[in-house]
Amino acid sequence: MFVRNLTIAGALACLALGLFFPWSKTPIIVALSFGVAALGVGVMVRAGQVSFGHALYAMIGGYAVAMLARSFPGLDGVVLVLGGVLASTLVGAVVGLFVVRYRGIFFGMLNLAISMVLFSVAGKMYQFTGGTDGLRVARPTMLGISMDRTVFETVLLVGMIVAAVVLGWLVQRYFRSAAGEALAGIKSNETRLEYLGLSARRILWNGYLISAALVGFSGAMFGLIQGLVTPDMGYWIRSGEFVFITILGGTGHAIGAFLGAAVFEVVKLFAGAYIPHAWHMLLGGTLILVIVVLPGGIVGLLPKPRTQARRVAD
Amino acid sequence: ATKPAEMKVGISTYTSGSASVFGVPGKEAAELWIEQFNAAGGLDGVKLTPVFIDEGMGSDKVLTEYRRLVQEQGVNVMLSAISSGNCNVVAPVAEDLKVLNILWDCGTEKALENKNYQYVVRTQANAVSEMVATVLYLLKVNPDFKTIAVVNQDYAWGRDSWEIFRTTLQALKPDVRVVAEMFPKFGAPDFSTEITRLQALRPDVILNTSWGGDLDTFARQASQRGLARNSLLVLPLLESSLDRVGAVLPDGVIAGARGDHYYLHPTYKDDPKHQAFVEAFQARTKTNPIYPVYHMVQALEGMVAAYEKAIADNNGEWPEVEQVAAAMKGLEFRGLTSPVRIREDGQGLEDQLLGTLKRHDGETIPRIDNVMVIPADMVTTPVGEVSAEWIKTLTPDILESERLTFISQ
Amino acid sequence: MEPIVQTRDLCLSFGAVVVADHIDFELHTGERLAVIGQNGAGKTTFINICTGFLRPASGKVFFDGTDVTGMTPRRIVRLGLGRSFQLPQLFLEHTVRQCLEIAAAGRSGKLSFFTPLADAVSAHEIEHTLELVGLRDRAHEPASSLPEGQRKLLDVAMALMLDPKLLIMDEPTSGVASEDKHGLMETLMRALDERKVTSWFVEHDVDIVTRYATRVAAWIAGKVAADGTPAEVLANPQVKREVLGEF
Amino acid sequence: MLTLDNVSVRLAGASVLRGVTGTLLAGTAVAVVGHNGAGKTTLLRTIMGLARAHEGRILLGNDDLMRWPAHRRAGLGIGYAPEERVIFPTMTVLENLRLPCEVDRLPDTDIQARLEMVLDVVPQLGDMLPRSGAALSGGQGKMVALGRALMIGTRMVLLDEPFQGLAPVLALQYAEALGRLRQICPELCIVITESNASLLQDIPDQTLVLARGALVEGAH
Amino acid sequence: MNLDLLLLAAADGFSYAGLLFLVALGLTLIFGVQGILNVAHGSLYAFGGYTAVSLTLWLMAHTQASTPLLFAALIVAAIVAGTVLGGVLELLLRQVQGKDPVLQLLVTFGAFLIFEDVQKMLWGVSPMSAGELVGRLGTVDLFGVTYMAYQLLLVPGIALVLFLGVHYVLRFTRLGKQVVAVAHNREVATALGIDARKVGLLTFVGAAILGAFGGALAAPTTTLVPGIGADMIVLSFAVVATAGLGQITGAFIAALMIGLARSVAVYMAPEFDVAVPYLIMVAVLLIRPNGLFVVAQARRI
Ligand SMILES: Nc1ncnc2c1ncn2[C@@H]1O[C@H](COP(=O)(O)OP(=O)(O)OP(=O)(O)O)[C@@H](O)[C@H]1O
Ligand SMILES: Nc1ncnc2c1ncn2[C@@H]1O[C@H](COP(=O)(O)OP(=O)(O)OP(=O)(O)O)[C@@H](O)[C@H]1O
Ligand SMILES: CC(C)C[C@H](N)C(=O)O
Ligand SMILES: [Mg+2]
Ligand SMILES: [Mg+2]
Repeated sequence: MFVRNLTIAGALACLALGLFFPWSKTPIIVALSFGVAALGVGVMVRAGQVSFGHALYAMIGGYAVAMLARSFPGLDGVVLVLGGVLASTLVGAVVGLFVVRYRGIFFGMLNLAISMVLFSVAGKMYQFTGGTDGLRVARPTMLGISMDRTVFETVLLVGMIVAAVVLGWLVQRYFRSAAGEALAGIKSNETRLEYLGLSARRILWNGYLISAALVGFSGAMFGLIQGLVTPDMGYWIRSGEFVFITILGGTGHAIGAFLGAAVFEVVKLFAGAYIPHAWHMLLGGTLILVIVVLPGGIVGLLPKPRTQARRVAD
Repeated sequence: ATKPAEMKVGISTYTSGSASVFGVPGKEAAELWIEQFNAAGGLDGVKLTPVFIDEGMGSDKVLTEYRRLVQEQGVNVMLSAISSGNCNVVAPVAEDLKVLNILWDCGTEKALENKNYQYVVRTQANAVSEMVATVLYLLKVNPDFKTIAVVNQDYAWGRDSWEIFRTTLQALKPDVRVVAEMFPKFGAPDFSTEITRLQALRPDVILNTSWGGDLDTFARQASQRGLARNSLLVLPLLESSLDRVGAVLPDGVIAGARGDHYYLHPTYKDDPKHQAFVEAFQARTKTNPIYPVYHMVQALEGMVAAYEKAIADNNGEWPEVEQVAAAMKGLEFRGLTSPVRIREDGQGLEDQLLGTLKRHDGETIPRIDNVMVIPADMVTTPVGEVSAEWIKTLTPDILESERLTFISQ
Repeated sequence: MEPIVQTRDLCLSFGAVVVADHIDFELHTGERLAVIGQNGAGKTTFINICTGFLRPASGKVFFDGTDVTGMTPRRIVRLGLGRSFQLPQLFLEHTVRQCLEIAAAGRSGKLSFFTPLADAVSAHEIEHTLELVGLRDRAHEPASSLPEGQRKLLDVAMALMLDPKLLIMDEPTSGVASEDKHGLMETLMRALDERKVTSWFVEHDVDIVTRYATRVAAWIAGKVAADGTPAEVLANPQVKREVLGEF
Repeated sequence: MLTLDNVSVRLAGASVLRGVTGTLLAGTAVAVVGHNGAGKTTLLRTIMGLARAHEGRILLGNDDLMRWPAHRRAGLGIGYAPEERVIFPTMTVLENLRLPCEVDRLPDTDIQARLEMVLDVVPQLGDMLPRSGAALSGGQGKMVALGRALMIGTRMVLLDEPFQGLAPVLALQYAEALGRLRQICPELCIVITESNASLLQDIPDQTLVLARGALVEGAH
Repeated sequence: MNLDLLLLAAADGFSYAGLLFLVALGLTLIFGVQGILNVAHGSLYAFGGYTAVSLTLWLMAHTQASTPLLFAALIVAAIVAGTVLGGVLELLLRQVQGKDPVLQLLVTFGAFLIFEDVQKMLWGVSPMSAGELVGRLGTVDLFGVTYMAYQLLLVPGIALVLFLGVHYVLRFTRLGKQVVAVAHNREVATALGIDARKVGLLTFVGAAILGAFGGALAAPTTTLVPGIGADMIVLSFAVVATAGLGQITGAFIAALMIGLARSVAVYMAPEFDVAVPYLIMVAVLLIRPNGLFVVAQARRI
């Protein structure tokens, strides 16, 4: 209930802000796309696995959009985004087969390594990827309508808000579903899963697909609004930021990702305005503070639903 | 339009990262020039305020910041960018946002060629003029070399400039063999392995069009390891690093300045306007001006000239940005060195200065000597043509042209 | 009738410790086997091998007629095996109820991605099992908050949710208060009989063995030293000496 | 020697020891029996300071152990042989044995002396000394762990499930070693945990039975 | 590519591997003892480098700067940077002791972000370098190719010495044995009278100094710019993961593999020189899921 109101309030706030301060549309869309990415990373964190390479999927989503737009001019924006999601999901499916065999540090490191491979290849394959300069994404039509900048941005904003809400809701459903709870089971006891006749790897792989798709979507949207995709989208620092947002928001509830993203953006804006050369510092400080004082992340502060009754020492 | 109280000018340059050694002087030049200009009454009474963007943050952050300046701060003239990568990125966006964007330093010809933008112009030459000129000079001073290797930065400029250089060479001296093409990443901190490979290959000529910290590092490591002993180094952007690395470089290295910019320019070193600015700059920064300084001034002079023309055409009224953009085309103005003309396609025509390092008695820093100033029209793709094609039409007899003459200091 | 579990010449050792020493063993449907033996004799390890958690160095394992040697536990479980553990294996971050729900949901092999867990399983069935192991009043507490004894019960209950053909329990009553032990075994065994589940449990407590087992096997240093009716085995001199420690 | 006064321990929310009270006398062998998970290991870990008691006191002689940080307690003459042996694989058996004394900065002569004593108690160690700690069977590991505990444990040694995983023959040797130990150091207080009391046969003078973390009066 | 080209590549590979190893060594030590993957280790590399440059420049300005003095400056720089940052990190990590390793890792990530800005504040954002020492040590010719003695001999030499040194310390000194004990089993080590906390702090600072020394050694040959730390840390992650976490010899081998592979790549497949280390890591982990030098053991149930 509380969460629902919070969601509605948040969505409206984004919309209002975007309409009254047109320049803020882009930042808001970017923030939301980071939220969606964190949502994806959060899926892995539910299983106790932290990926330091998920920005890879944002990069793939983005480049897919850019390359499609380049090789098939006139392709509709919606199609491009779908293309981006598809691409990242496919890569996720393949990479997933391999990484779900690893846990903990190795899971994190492997994702990191794979993302670094693609990051550096993207930076080198000048002919295909535009190298470190990246690729431009010309503004596409949306649902067949070609529009000028301001309209386009508004459409994207609305689309992004809706997408964020829907995805958040779906992911929350997933967290509470059998598959989702089993996923969380990987964190506490894989042996038991095996002895329930369930394949931990299979469950984790499904989760991995979902997270790749989500992050891919965020990348695709990021590419569209920026009109530019660069390898930096896949650099490990970006992955780190995603994890950062995830932990900041907490994985107790899907909305955490967006709360995290909001705080992240606010901190960044604040720092940018008042201590421009120390925004990393502020971010780092916030992260450490959150970890020390509320390990459950921001959602830890939300009123608890019944099923998560506090633990009692017998 | 109504005349504003002050006019913000957005300027993107490198103020962080390895390229900042190149970008910061540009920034200082802008500040100095604008101070002087405002002191002298400003633009039809309007004072200019520069707002800087750091290209060192990477393209997508630059873009975000660029949009913010235009959409939030309402800036409508942008000087951007140094990096060709960024130029390719901002040009279309400028067109989209309807702001006048002056490409103030970047080289890639692709940013403008056949794009017929309304709002985007370049107040200096492009990679084609710069590279063709370099080849001409190289062939003049060293007509018969057999092998060449290249070490360029891995981004638009490094790639495009090599592409042009290679095609030009093929047209003018087809028998040269390319023995290695290396593209270390932009801002690479160390070139040891590349240098080892070059030493193993011993090419007659080594081309390196990099700049900023990258060029410094390469020049330092190369001369420490005596790379110049077996190969002729051709560094078309050396002028911009000369004061920092000149001391370690041997005489004989071929140096360029992307345009005819050199504070010891044989024809302009005593020109009052040039001299005055050079002194002011030296006084302010304790360093000699390098060519980004000249490009910055050129961009600002061009912008102002265009505004004045537009105001005149607009019978005294403050012009719309479209009018200014229009005024830019066909504009003829002078920065600190040779005059520049902006063609109807927005591309500037700028002569090219190249020379060879030579120490004058007792100096630790060599000078650029045996200078040749190559006229822009000889080495620039005509309007509407595609550079890649045009270059192929060049023939060796261009080398015989009597317009190619050496001036020595 | 054919055995539900059968091993042929099973061997495994950890470094120098031989934990399974050429074991040929059969368990038949309907039996209630109690396994006794010293610590470290290899009882748990034998279970681990039979259930696919460990690979034997040599030898074969058959479950319900199929050769399951080297299969993953998951696939053997799918053939109708349930197992509880000496050290309870729980989803410590889930509530007691959720632990059982996950078990029930897993039974079908297909997990829904959308329906909430609670709606995906029969509430009545969960209630009934909670009742059976007396965890009803702690249903909504995280499993991590249970004392060792109740962890054991939950552990067994999760295995039970799969309604398996064979239920293997590794020391189901260790850690359970001695006064509750018998009550627990009573209900467990009744439940197993209702469901016609063959059972095999490791137990150190002799009177529980005598009371509830139809057959006893004594493990010593990786070998089945004695196998037969409780009376026979408990009377076996080697067993007396090395397992029960009587003279 | 060692007095436990209403010691209670809680681990990860589960209370593992509940008001354990008892006295362990010098020169006695005390068996702590109880099923898996009864709290035996935790009791020993609490004495060593590896688990924190949230109430109660532990007195060694008459100074309060709780005031000593875990790493200082070995220095007080308490040796500990953990349940899962933990012999450092990159060191030789000899190094493993000497380690606690070296950490305690004992002069080399004393170390030698103690080593002699330990070899008297556990002669099997003699020919293992140069071997790598990695190359030991479970049983041998137990032996080394015992030896290592004796090296530093001048007042008491805590042996956690020494017989677990020991083949009967090794178990016999181990029991004999304990017998010798009692002759050689009559003053030593030996604490042995075991989840299967019958294995101890006649070693202990006193038996504490733990069930669900609480002491049950009288042996079973 | 023919044999002597390979040798030439190897020569570059060694000096690169040397630096890589120093950083990875620190990283793997910390992991071995604290079980923490220290993301901020890259900052140590950067700070070591910058401190070295500042110190060198100062010496050049205020003394005759004899060669030994310049070399000493590198060591001092490493010790200063390592001790300060290492100390700060250790204090931060105390706050999350015993918490989920992921949280601990993120704390170091937070610290990394902070250090990035501190570095920019202290040394600015324009490139810095102090190549003096390299010039002093002169050049060596190999197959007619001129190398800087500093890169060809000194750096790999030092790396080798430190490798053997660390081995010796861990194997034969009392402190070393305590470190090993704590790394293998913190709890039992404590029971044997080892002050795991103190040992932890010492290793942490020691490891930090190693990381910083990597930076200090790199300073004379490379140009320092913001972000080198970030690039270095991922590389050394690759080394450490390839080797198997906590494996020192492993780290040494892995650093060599990666260093060589990378410089060979510059000859044969320049597009991939950056990707090569990670490709190697992925390949290795495919075959040995816990890295070259680690064997997994079954979980007890
Ligand atoms: N770190 C821990 N966190 C939570 N519970 C723990 C922890 N360590 C032990 N326990 C629980 O405390 C209880 C006592 O454990 P302990 O190891 O002392 O039993 P034990 O008598 O030694 O058993 P065993 O005979 O198997 O050695 C067990 O139920 C165990 O699950
Ligand atoms: N994964 C393992 N790695 C090494 N040794 C092991 C492993 N699992 C068990 N062991 C050893 O194998 C022997 C048999 O262990 P197991 O758990 O089967 O004994 P058990 O009969 O179940 O004893 P308990 O009655 O205490 O449960 C023991 O010595 C144990 O230490
Ligand atoms: C500094 C200049 C050489 C930059 C180069 N012209 C480019 O386009 O990036
Ligand atoms: Mg067992
Ligand atoms: Mg125990």
